[in-house]
Amino acid sequence: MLRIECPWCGVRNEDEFSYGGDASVQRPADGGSLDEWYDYVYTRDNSAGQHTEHWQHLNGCRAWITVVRDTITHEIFDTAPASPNLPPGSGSGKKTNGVKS
Amino acid sequence: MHYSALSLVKQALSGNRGWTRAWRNPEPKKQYDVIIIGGGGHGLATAYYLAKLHGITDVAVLEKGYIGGGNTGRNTTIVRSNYLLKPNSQFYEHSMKLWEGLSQDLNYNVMFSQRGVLNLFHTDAQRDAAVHRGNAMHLNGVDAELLDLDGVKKLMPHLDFSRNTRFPVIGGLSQPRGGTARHDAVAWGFARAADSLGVDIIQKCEVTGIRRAGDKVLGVETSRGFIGAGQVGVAVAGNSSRVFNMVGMKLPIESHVLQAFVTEGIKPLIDTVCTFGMGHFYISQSDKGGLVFGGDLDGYNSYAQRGNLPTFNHVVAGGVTMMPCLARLRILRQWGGVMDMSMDGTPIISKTPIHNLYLNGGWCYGGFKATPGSGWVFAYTIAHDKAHELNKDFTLERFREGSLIDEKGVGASPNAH
Amino acid sequence: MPETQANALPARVSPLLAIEGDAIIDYKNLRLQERKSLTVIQVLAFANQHQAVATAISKELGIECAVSPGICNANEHTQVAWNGPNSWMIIASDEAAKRKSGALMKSLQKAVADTGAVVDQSHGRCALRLSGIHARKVMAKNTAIDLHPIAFGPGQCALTAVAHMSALVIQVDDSPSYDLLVARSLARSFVDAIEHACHEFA
Amino acid sequence: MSQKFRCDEGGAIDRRKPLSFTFDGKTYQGYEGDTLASALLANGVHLLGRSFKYHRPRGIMCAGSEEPNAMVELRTGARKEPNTRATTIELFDGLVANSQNRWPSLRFDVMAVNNLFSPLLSAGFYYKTFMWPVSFWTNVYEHIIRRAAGLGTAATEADPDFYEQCHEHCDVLVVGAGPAGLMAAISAANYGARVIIADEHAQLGGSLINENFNVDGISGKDWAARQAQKLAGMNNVHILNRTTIFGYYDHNTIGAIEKVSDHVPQPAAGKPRQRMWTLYPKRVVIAAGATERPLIFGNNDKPGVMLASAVRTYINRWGVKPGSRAIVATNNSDAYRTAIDLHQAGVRVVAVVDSRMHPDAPLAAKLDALSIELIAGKTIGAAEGGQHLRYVQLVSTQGLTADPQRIDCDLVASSSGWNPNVHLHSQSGAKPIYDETIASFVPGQSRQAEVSIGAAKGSFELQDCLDQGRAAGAEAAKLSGFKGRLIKTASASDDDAYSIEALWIAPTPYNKSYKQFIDQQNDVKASDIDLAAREGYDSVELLKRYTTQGMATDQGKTSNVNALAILAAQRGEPIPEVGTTTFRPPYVPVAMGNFAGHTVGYQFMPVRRTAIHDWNEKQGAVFIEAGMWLRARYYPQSPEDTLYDCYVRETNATRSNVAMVDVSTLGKIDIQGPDVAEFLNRLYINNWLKLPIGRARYGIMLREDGVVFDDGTTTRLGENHYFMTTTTANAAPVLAHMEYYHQTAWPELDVVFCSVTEQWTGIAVAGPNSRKLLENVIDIDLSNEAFPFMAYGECKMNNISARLFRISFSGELAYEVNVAADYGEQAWLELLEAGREMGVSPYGTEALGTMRIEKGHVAGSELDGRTTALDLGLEGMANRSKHFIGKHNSQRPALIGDGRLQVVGIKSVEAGRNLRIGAHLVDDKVKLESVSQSQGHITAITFSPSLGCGIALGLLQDGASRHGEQIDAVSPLHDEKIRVEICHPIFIDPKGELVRA
Repeated sequence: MLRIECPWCGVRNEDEFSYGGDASVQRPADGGSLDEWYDYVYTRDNSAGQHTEHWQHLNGCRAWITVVRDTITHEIFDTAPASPNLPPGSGSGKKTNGVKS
Repeated sequence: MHYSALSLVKQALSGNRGWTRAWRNPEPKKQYDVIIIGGGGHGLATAYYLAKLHGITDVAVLEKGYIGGGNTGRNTTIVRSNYLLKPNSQFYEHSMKLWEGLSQDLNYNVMFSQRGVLNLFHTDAQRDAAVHRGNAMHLNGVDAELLDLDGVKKLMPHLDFSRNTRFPVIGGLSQPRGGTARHDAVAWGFARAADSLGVDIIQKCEVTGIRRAGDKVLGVETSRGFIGAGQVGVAVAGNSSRVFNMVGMKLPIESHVLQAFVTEGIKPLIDTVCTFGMGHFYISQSDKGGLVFGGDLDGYNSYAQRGNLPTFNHVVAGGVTMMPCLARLRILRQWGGVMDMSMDGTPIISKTPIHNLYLNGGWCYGGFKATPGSGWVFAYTIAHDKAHELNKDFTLERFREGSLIDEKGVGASPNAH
Repeated sequence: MPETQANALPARVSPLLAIEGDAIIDYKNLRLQERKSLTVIQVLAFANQHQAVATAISKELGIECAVSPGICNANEHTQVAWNGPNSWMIIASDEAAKRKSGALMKSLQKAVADTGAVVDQSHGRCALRLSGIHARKVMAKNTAIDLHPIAFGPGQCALTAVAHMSALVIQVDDSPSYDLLVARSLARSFVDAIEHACHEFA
Repeated sequence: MSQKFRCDEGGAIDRRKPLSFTFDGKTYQGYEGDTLASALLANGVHLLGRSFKYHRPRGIMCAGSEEPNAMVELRTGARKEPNTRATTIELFDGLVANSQNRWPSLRFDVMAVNNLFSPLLSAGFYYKTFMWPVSFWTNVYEHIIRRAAGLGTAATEADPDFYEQCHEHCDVLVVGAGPAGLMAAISAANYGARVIIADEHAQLGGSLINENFNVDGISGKDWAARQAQKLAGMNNVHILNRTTIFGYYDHNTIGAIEKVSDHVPQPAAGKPRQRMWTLYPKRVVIAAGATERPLIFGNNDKPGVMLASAVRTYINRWGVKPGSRAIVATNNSDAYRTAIDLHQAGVRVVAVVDSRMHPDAPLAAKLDALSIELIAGKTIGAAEGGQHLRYVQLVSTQGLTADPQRIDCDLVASSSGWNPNVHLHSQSGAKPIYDETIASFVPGQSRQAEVSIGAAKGSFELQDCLDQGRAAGAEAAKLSGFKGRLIKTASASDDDAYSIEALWIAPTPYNKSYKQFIDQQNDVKASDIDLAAREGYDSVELLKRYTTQGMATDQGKTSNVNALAILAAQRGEPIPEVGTTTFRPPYVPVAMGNFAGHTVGYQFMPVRRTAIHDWNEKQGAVFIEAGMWLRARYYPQSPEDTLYDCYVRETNATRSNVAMVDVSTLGKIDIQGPDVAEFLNRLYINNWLKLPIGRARYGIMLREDGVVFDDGTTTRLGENHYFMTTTTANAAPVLAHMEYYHQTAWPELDVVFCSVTEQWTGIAVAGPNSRKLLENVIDIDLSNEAFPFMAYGECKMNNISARLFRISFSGELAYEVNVAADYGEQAWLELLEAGREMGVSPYGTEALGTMRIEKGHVAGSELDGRTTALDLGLEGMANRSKHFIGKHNSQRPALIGDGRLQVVGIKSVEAGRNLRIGAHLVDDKVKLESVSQSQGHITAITFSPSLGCGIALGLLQDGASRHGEQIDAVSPLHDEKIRVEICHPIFIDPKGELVRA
């Protein structure tokens, strides 16, 4: 069970969240080339190891968050709000799952 | 050594001392015509068909662990060709036909069991979708039968047929020629057959790099040194991105975990493969008596060959809802495989921008049933340096062009395929 | 608004109509009841107006509107629950809603003005109260969050999954009592699940 | 009552509470506190079942959940549980158990003939044969194999009991309540930590109950009882007895199964049969003990051959003598205690056979004092007997120097050393490592917040276990942030140092070939492992898969390390080189019901109901599933009314008069803020910057890949206030999609939005008389001038505030009324009343569907996730001069090229023949039975009452340019072929005059 820390709600089970995939992809500007749009929609680093990804706290506060997780061990290094414009929560950025450092 | 009832008796009489290695354990040579990276079912099948059909026998299959140790040995062993879209339908049907003679072809009993695959439906809309699919199957030369409630009851008498369930069954779409096979035996059978044609199967040999000159591959760096190659085929589904990273390429693929489960062995209870239309759940009974089942992906990028509880719970809830007597049966083992999830749910068997490097991946969770077909078309593609009619649509380019093969219609979201 | 017109409104019909009587569960140490006819208002702050909205709500209701997550301040008739990074849920009994000139919506809209949005959810949520010595055990069967007194107490709230459905959980007192707000359309399925978890305490 | 093998005293059983039970139809007596296994042994019953492959007689080998052999079918009827270990079944009065995998009887089993053919049934034999003739595999061979496989038989009725799930958080979870676990729990709790201690038995104490120990001057059993009492009195401790920790998952999440009701005939009212706990501890202390390995010798599967520790447990825990003439065979010091306990229980111990040349002197002295013979440097080469052990042949471990020595006995207590239970440690992601000194695997480097202590760590001495528990409990509490003082130590007395010299397999007497079983449940023999290695299946994983070693229901608890050692010997490599297979959850098999919990059957998924649901139900409406909603599909007016009768009637009523439909299930999103128009502009393909207040607009959303995602209307309610509707199915995805883009891609847009789907009941009033009806109840001017098509206004319906939209899905003059949901039913009734004289009637989704097909409105079956706006004829709405989601990707060559499936109308040209959804469109040269190319398919059908014929929508290659063409619609599944004509998808009022009337 992934235990993901929502920056506002605290640590919650993975089934409260929905997955939004790789957060490192950059959405091209309007008028970007088809190659850029192809890359944005389709190709992924799919990294084995550290992976920056989006999750939505769907069954909680509904905020989208950015999670840095190891795709092999599932260790979570950091979680933060995806939007720069939402007021901060109380507990962002801490590592709180049971993985030993 | 030829396997037969006779050889079995002969060996039994001499204390089973005469059996020899099923495949050799060779040292890697310095150079091969073709190197296949990945000693799973697909890689071994590719090597076998290269040798058997295309006369290319100077082939090495490189496996970082032991053969069949990836998804070949971790799936729920279902074989079917009940697809909606033509490229899939015709490819998987070709694979099905290869399955039908595989044990004899390989002289290895892969225990291919055509017990049928039954997809239940619960609403008119699902029935309509089943009719759409079933008709597509017929038009592509695949067998399909539409079953009413009585037809379903005959195949699966212990389902919950009461009205007091959230989604009562109203019928099913069956592919009688579908079924299961003994997954490990498929890898072993192909390995033994390929080996007997001269293919080198090299286990514990991890590819750590790909040496190239411009857009041509020269060979592979491995944990056992550099091995040169004329052509390199990659069949490492679950890890395709990692291998293509070695040549600086990003793929339209993500790796996700799919869990599988088996119960304790019991006397025959389920005589077909059955899927629950309203939950992600599919089940069959192995020849050993265990009920083998699975469900949906865990839903996030993962290379961990293990799964988590929420999906486990959800899968089982679907199973017990479909077939309430399952509640008292005990789960023996839970495991996970790493799926190459392509962005449209369909495999990629294709040439790549690098001249002599070929990709066979993106299998999502459909890889096992494709094993012989996949090896067959991949061998063709490598031998002729061009796609066969059956895999001409399974290109890398289709994503850029928009010619997607999206059975589920969920778009470029691999966790939804 | 004239009283006569308000009186002429038809009675509100709760989604749990089919459940008769006052309490849904009424065991010795466990009680589940619907809180009927509440006013429920969701307030959302526009960009960078988070503090301004909280201040406006506090001032308007005379209850501190917390900007920290997981806090629900209340007086006798009204609860102000944190409802997300830029959102609060105000839950008021009819008396409270009426005392505010019969239209809490309007007064809040006026108070919040163009710093945020005020959205009526009174009919969109079903409110339940689960209370009694066994209430925490019943909750533990339906939600994964830690409701141990060390971790969660009166005046705290959480947005979480309860019985696999999204809910706002507010602890009211340490008897313990919990207020649960769920989507109206799911009310009966939700109650079925909670009732199931209660049976062993009958 | 005859419990011939019950000791006169002792054991943790209640002799005042005799219990009666039956096994294979025969009635026996036992006591409360017994397991089925201990009670059967007390009655002298040793033969419990037949083995998997060879159908050899099998008895009881162990005393716990590691048992490979003693499996029965417990209970009968719908509660039957096959393959249940007799060693874990708590006895209750009236218990019924039966042996399995035998026919016609346990004593005489026909399939035992397999034993004679065993050379043919060597590892992997089935891969080498059964291939000819081809058809025989499915029809003959496999049929036989399947019937022979499996052990017990499952119940086929629904499980009458229920299961539930529960969550709990804590600071410290202690796994196992033996000496180490008890100390750890008390120690941690003493620091103030929240502690959960779980143990699979009813009674806490573990080995303290199984063994004859003394702690702090009292018996181990009494000491354990005191500690248990102490724990029960601490309010920061939760004792979970009868609870097995089965899985160690990511992020320190632990799965556990509590057997709430398995020790009673059936669960008490309101109680589950079992309960699954998901535990969230900050730290885990694994004190799960160790599992003994059996010695590997010929016929080591005979009933009467047991683990040395199991023999002690039967004596000490249950007061049962497992035999009357015993041999103890060992390679280590531990089994000596078995000899002593047997002796004290009055069982004749013929000898202790120690494979080591130089056994520990103090132990030798202890045996000497009891006059028990010690035979060093020998071991058992083979056991003999029929259905029970009769004698053993001792052989030298130092080479075959002399003839085997025959010793008569009816009990062998064997020990090949101990395996720490590293399963949970391994499941947590850590790798166990091999420890030469105890010849076993021990926990390695921790990967999660766990520590193993006591026997689970490879410390087999009691004092060590107590000390490690004390320290580990304190450490775990400290790491969880607690401060406190260490509890005082507990002192064990009379404990021997553990020593072992590995002996992995015994030489066989006379160099004869015996079956030396490794995995007794799967009938895997030492020779199978040799064979597999010779054939190249020589990695541990290949070995496991080829021989099935360790894959039975005991997951190889007693056999895996033995197998590994034999493989290592075969390969000529040290054991650590060979490695272990991965330990997978669950630790013990767990009933599926636990994972499902209460979300099964009708509770499998929640039901969503609209405010008009009850009224619909009272009207006898037939419902249809839509998302999780139940929607009224049609309203029969008499029992004879068919679906067809109803939707034709309801459609006619709408088209000719006025009718009402509940549309509450559409998604509704309230959007506010200064940047809403720009936000909508990016979400939809069409333009939103100039929508006036009080007007609605229909819009199309694409996915980022350019395919159509959803459609609906959005209305501008105020300057910065908009109201969006979505399809029923996509309500949740659209909201999440909007949140995603707002929070990740466009945070600069100042908008807020939330779902108000639940707040509003939506009622569509449609038909030429809809205006007339509404004018009876609504307080605003509804004239075409004041309230034109796509207008919006707030109004009152009698006293109920309402939002009124002039939008239409049916193609008729129509309005949609939204009222707050608690007034939904009232509003519905008032509208019915307002139209009563006009003859208003309700209509359901089927009539709704008919009218949308007549109007060519695309819906779910055309928006199949593969179609583009161009395919659906909606590309004209797109404003490509602005940015919107999916804009660029929708222009990829294959999405705008030839051959696309495009939406078309379809009419049958064969009178009286109905079209079928899912039929494919093929050209007329095609025979049904031949492989062909589908050019498209039918997505929706209806009988159009307005046109008086069957019509359909479909997707056809290049369909937009093929109107007027004739083609065949075929359904090979139904052996059906109908000639159809392709036409424009809008069948009625193509200019849309009616909606503007």
